[in-house]
Amino acid sequence: MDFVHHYTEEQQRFRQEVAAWLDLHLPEPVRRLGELAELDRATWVACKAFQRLLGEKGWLSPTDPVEWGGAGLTPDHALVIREELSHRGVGWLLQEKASLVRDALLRQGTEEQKQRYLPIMARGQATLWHLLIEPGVQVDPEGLGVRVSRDGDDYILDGEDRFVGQGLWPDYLWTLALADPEALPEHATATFLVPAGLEGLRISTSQELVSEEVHRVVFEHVRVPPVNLLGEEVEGWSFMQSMLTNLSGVEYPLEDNKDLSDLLEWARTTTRDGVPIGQEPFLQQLLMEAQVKSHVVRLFRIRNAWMVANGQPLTYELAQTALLEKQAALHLSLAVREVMGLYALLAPRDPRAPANGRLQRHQRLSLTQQNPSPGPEAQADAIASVLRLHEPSLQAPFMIPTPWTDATGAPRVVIAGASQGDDDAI
Amino acid sequence: MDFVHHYTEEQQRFRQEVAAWLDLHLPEPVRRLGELAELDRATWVACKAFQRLLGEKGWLSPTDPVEWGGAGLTPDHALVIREELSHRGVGWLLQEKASLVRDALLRQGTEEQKQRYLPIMARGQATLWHLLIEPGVQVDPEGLGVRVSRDGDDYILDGEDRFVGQGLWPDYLWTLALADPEALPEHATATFLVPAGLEGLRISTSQELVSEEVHRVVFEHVRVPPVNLLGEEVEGWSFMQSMLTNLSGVEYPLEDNKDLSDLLEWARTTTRDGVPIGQEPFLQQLLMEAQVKSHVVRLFRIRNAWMVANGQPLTYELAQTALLEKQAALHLSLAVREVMGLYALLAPRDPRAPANGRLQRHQRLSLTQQNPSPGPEAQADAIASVLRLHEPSLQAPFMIPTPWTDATGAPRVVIAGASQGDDDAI
Amino acid sequence: MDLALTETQVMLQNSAKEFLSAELPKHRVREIDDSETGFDRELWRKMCDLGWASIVIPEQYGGLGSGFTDMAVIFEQLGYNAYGGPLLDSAVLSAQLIAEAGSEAQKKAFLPAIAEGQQIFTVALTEPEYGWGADRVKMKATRQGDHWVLNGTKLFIPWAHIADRIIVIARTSEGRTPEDGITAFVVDRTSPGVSTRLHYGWIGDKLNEVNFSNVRVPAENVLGAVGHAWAPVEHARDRATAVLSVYMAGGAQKAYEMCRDYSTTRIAFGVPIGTFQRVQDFVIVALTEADASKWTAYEALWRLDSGQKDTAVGISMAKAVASDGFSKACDASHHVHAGIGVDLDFGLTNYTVRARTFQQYLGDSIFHKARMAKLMNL
Amino acid sequence: MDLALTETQVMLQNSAKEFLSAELPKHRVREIDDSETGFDRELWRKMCDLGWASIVIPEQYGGLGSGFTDMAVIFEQLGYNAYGGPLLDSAVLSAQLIAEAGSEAQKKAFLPAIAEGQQIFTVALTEPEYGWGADRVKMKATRQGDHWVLNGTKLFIPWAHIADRIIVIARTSEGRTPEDGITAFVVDRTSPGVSTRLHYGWIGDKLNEVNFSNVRVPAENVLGAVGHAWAPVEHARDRATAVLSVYMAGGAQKAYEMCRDYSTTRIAFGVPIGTFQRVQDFVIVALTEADASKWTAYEALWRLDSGQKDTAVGISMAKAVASDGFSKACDASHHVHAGIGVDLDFGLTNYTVRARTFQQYLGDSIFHKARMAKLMNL
Repeated sequence: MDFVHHYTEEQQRFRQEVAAWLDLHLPEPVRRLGELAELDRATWVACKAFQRLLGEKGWLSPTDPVEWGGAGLTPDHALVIREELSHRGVGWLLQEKASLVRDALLRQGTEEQKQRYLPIMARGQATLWHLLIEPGVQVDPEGLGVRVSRDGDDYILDGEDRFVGQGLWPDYLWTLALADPEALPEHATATFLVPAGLEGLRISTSQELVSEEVHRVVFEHVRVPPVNLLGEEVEGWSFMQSMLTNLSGVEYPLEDNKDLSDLLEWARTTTRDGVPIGQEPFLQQLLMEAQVKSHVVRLFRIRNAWMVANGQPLTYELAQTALLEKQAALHLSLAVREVMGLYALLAPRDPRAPANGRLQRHQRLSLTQQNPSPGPEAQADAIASVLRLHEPSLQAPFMIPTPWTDATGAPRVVIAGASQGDDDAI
Repeated sequence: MDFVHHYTEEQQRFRQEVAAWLDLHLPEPVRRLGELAELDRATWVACKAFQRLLGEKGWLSPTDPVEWGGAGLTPDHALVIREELSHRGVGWLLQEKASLVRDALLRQGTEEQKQRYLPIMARGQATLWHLLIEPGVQVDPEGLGVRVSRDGDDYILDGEDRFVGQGLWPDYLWTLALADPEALPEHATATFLVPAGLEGLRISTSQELVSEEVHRVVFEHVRVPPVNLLGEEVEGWSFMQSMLTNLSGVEYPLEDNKDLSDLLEWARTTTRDGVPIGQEPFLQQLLMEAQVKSHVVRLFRIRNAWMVANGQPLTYELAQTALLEKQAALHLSLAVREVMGLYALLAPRDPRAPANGRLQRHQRLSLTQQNPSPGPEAQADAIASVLRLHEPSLQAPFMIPTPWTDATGAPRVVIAGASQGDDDAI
Repeated sequence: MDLALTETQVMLQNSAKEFLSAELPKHRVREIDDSETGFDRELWRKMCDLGWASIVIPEQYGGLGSGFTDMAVIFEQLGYNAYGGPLLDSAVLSAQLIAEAGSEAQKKAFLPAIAEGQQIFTVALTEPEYGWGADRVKMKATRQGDHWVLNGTKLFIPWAHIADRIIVIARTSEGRTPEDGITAFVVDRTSPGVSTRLHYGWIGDKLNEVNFSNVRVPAENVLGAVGHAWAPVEHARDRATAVLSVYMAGGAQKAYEMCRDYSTTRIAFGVPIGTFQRVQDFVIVALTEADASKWTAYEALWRLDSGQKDTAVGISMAKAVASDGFSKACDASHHVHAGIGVDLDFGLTNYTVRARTFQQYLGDSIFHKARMAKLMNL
Repeated sequence: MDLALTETQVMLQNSAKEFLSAELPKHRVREIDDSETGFDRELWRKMCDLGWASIVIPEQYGGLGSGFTDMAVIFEQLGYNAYGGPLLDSAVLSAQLIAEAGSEAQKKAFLPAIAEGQQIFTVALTEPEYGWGADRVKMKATRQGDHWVLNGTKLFIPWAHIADRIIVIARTSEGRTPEDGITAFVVDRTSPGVSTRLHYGWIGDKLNEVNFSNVRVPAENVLGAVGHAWAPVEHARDRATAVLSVYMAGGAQKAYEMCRDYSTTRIAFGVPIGTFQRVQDFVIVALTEADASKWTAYEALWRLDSGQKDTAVGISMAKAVASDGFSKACDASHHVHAGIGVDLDFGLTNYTVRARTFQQYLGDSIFHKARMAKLMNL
């Protein structure tokens, strides 16, 4: 066994190249950006400009073919890029969630769509927000906020839902829209890549506990031309599944848990009557429990990435990791309060705030990171389903199944009144 | 508010009378009995003899009318008797679970059955074991081990199930028996009070983690005369519900948690380098958490008993208390191990065993006390059901419902092919 | 044995319910929280007109001289509505400290004003070396003629920015134990050298950093005997802690009710989400934490009001339960509510932020469990 | 990055699986556990014939000189089958202590015998003032001419009743730190003055009280330098702890598999109980505890075998995870199994009793977390 990644000399040279380039090009305001919540327009403009620079190098999609805007590099090179950006606190600029949409487009988009979207996405010319859906979690179609109807050749979108993405305003919104609420759940859901400049789109200002990356978007009779439909009209679920079961995002974890290391450092350096708080036996146990949980999450992620890299089929692993991560976040949130007392709640603006108020942000983030769709611990559902606890006969490993994939992981698509795909599998 | 019980002067005099009587009559071997597992035949004979003495005073069923063998006393007097026996560590001699059967008989038995069973039970002349079923928990009829068929006037019982009761051999077994496994769950279940001397009865010796009060009883073609059927043939569920929803057993809690106070005392008196273990900050927090949980259980029991005593309808309270009690037992079990280390596992026979090995017994008991029927945390089901979390419209408080009671708490009985009782309620 | 509220208590409860449901809908709570001071003087006036500030103040000083259970009945409703303002700090904590340690003249001067809500008091105990024990009081006061001079910093002091007076707990001498040598001073907030600054953060009460720079306090403003303030501080803190625990139980109850109701109305996969056992389990956690907080707190109050032994251990247990329980109930409620629960308009976060804050205020679960252990001779 | 077992390790794993499924069905485990000594010499012989006792012993002393990960692959299967016997204490803990601290003569005398299973060794560390740190070693050894004389009591010593030799950790002088002045002695179990007594209880390993009454030990039986045994003891204990953690992960895995399988086969209310989310949640807990135990343990072993920094912190983390995790996995499995789980014939309790015992053995989660904190400069 070997729990560390070894780089070739060539890759180590590449790392130096990336580091040197970043030292030269990473703009100061982006470098200094602590919390996305503090993003102002000027900084956001600088971020986008820098993303475009990254895109020009092909480093936003390093393993993609050059023809689609990628850099045609190996996964190890991609890892180097991720690491160097992350070390500088700007790993988020890689827009990794948006890359899932890009991959799905690559696999399921029309030639015209690939031509239209892939290069601009790869080159950082398009900021994409996507519908807030958790990987591996069963989605209730009735819970979808956006409805679609047809008007001539165009589609009309109405409704409201929550989207995840960076910045103040996106270039595109990736969304699922329900065509027929009366139909069976799996029916007639379409996927769109909606240009965010269309009339009738409104980003509402409902405030949330941590609002920096989640946005409420209202669609008021938004007219969307057919070219923005991805795949076929009824392939919404299929496209989504293709995204959610995409394993290219399952990569080796990089940074340590920054919140936890902030807390440990605070406990090392803050004293009561000269004794570091971290030496108080009860708090010490709490801190080490947090350390253990964080490390187990890290090991699970290493395991997952290693399995993917070695072509081993994943069954329950991703959902297990996500579930544990959420539980660990809530535990850490409690540990922060118990160790720091009221200091835990101080924001960056407060001169007394420890660790620049990051741990206060964690207090809120640990709650928003819990399952965003109703039905708590939806990951647990996914694990139970893949373990087939309710089905005595089957034990074969397979991709994360939902009602919309069959046991082989292939999407199940059924259209009202017609039969398509493997009907027996339903 | 007032969280203590106040006694009248007359009741305090009665307490002295009970105490004096117990000092005179409680036999030495019974007094010394630490664990029921150590019960030998001689001690068991002494126990039964003492139970008969209690019965002669009417103190086994103090609030029952004198004609049925009771003493016609007030509930406060009954509480005094319970307290005095419990202080002497022999509260279990009151056979309180068996009294539920007696109460059900009183309400649903035929005149002949009352005449036959009530006096001998009240007088301590009959040791009763009953089918292991938890109050407030949904019972799966298919899970019942004993089946009944008809042979002439007699009933034939076959099968195997787990029974709870004291001693080495019972006088009577109270059981449910399923008449027709093919019928709907609620159908055709009968209740019997089976004399344990009948041919074909075998108490099997399967060993359990704590085997002292749970017994596996095998019925091999046991022929039971009709007089041992309680109620009507199909009233099994109804009789059981009548027992399970009987609130006369909901009484004020008496003793403190003996296992916990043993542990606290050990932590006070055991030192490491001269410092009591209970002063180690982490262990101290664990101990106090156990103390808190134990006290909350106690307060919940006080609340429940007070509600019953004041005619307030119980809804979720009993199940909540039982659930918390189980969780507290598992937590205490962990606290015992973390505080005592390997000492926690030493049995009474080991000269190094702390607290006479009682805490080692608690290690095992905390596991056997978890839900004995499949489907963990069945109390949680009962709470969710009574809170009607799945039914948006109803919020009225009512008795613990199961599929076999309606919202008023009245039993629902349906016989295959015939209609009886409130059919609409199903 | 009697777990029922008295007739008076039921009356207080009903009047509080009525008043608060009219005056404090959830959007008002957020408005007040988001306002510059977090304080609504008109609402404060109305609460005081209902007599809420006077309940546990002795009759001879303009109060009702009622028990703490009466006060708690009001606070349970305040907690249920996620707002208390400076009522706890002024009318319970400060008033009890004055009643216990103050001279007759001080009681006459301060208590009626507190009882009527004309003056708002708060207590400044915690410092940069944060903690709730006597050993955490480091700030010095030194005698200069007939004055004392205070220098130092207090952190996390509730409502100091709108308080009329601050009772400052400071060290006037080093004793053999941390409890020795602690003195309480009544300080005008407007005294030269006193400055307050609101803390920024995710805080469910208005807390301040208060700085004292050569603040001169007349000797007659010392509460009780110089160097011996800790015992009355601890008594007053115990009383406030018992009342706060009920407030937190009220908040936990609301967090429970919100998730119970949501679980029966939110439909997913065609059924109310309360159908799912995982959702049920979170609702049950919230319910049980709320009940545990309520009954431990009321038992503690009964001990207090009826002069039982073990009052302090009961109070510490109540706060330990409420500190853990209110937060857990909110966590569970968030689990059930998922995305909607973190929307600030929805209302649940009004409770969560208070659960996080009051988990700490007047001592967290760790502090109170350690105190229980000491009181139980562990 | 490579999480795969080597070919050799896969071979070891397969051979262990095959051997143990043939030799150690659950009723055999109970039979052996319930036997007078809890030791089956024939089984021991077979295990040693497979070379299991020789894996981590250096080649020049009759061992295979393989890595601890190889050993762990066997122990994972032993844990899965709920039986290890004295293999850990003799072939890992004692052998490592001898290899680290022993003289050439001692290594030659003892290690080949251990590697072949001809002699069984155990280490006697813990005492009535129970604990796993150097500060808990109080038993005295005093020098008399060319002998040492041992007096005192050791508690909870595994397999001392059937061991040939006991390595006794005793104090020969008081040093500035608890670690100073500790010495290790190789003592024949049959020496005059040595008596062993099996502990009674719910114990998943055979533990003994060992009494030493004027036991004379020749000076050449001291392992390493007098007064400086603690460092090698700690190193040997670390190695044994890493291997034990994998054993516990194997047990947790079996506890998980039992409840997973039971949940798919036990029917209640007409459906497999695995249909119920509450049952699912317990299965998931068991699975995750088993996985966490496994990966932290294998990472620790990799650190050990590849000479990484932070080996000790990794081992302590692995044991902290396994100590909590094996017990939690068993608890969860009991929840799913309900009544049948506590039937001693069913087999689950074979794991539970070991989870409880090994939770403590070589240090519990609290001990190892405190050690982690120290190693992480907290």
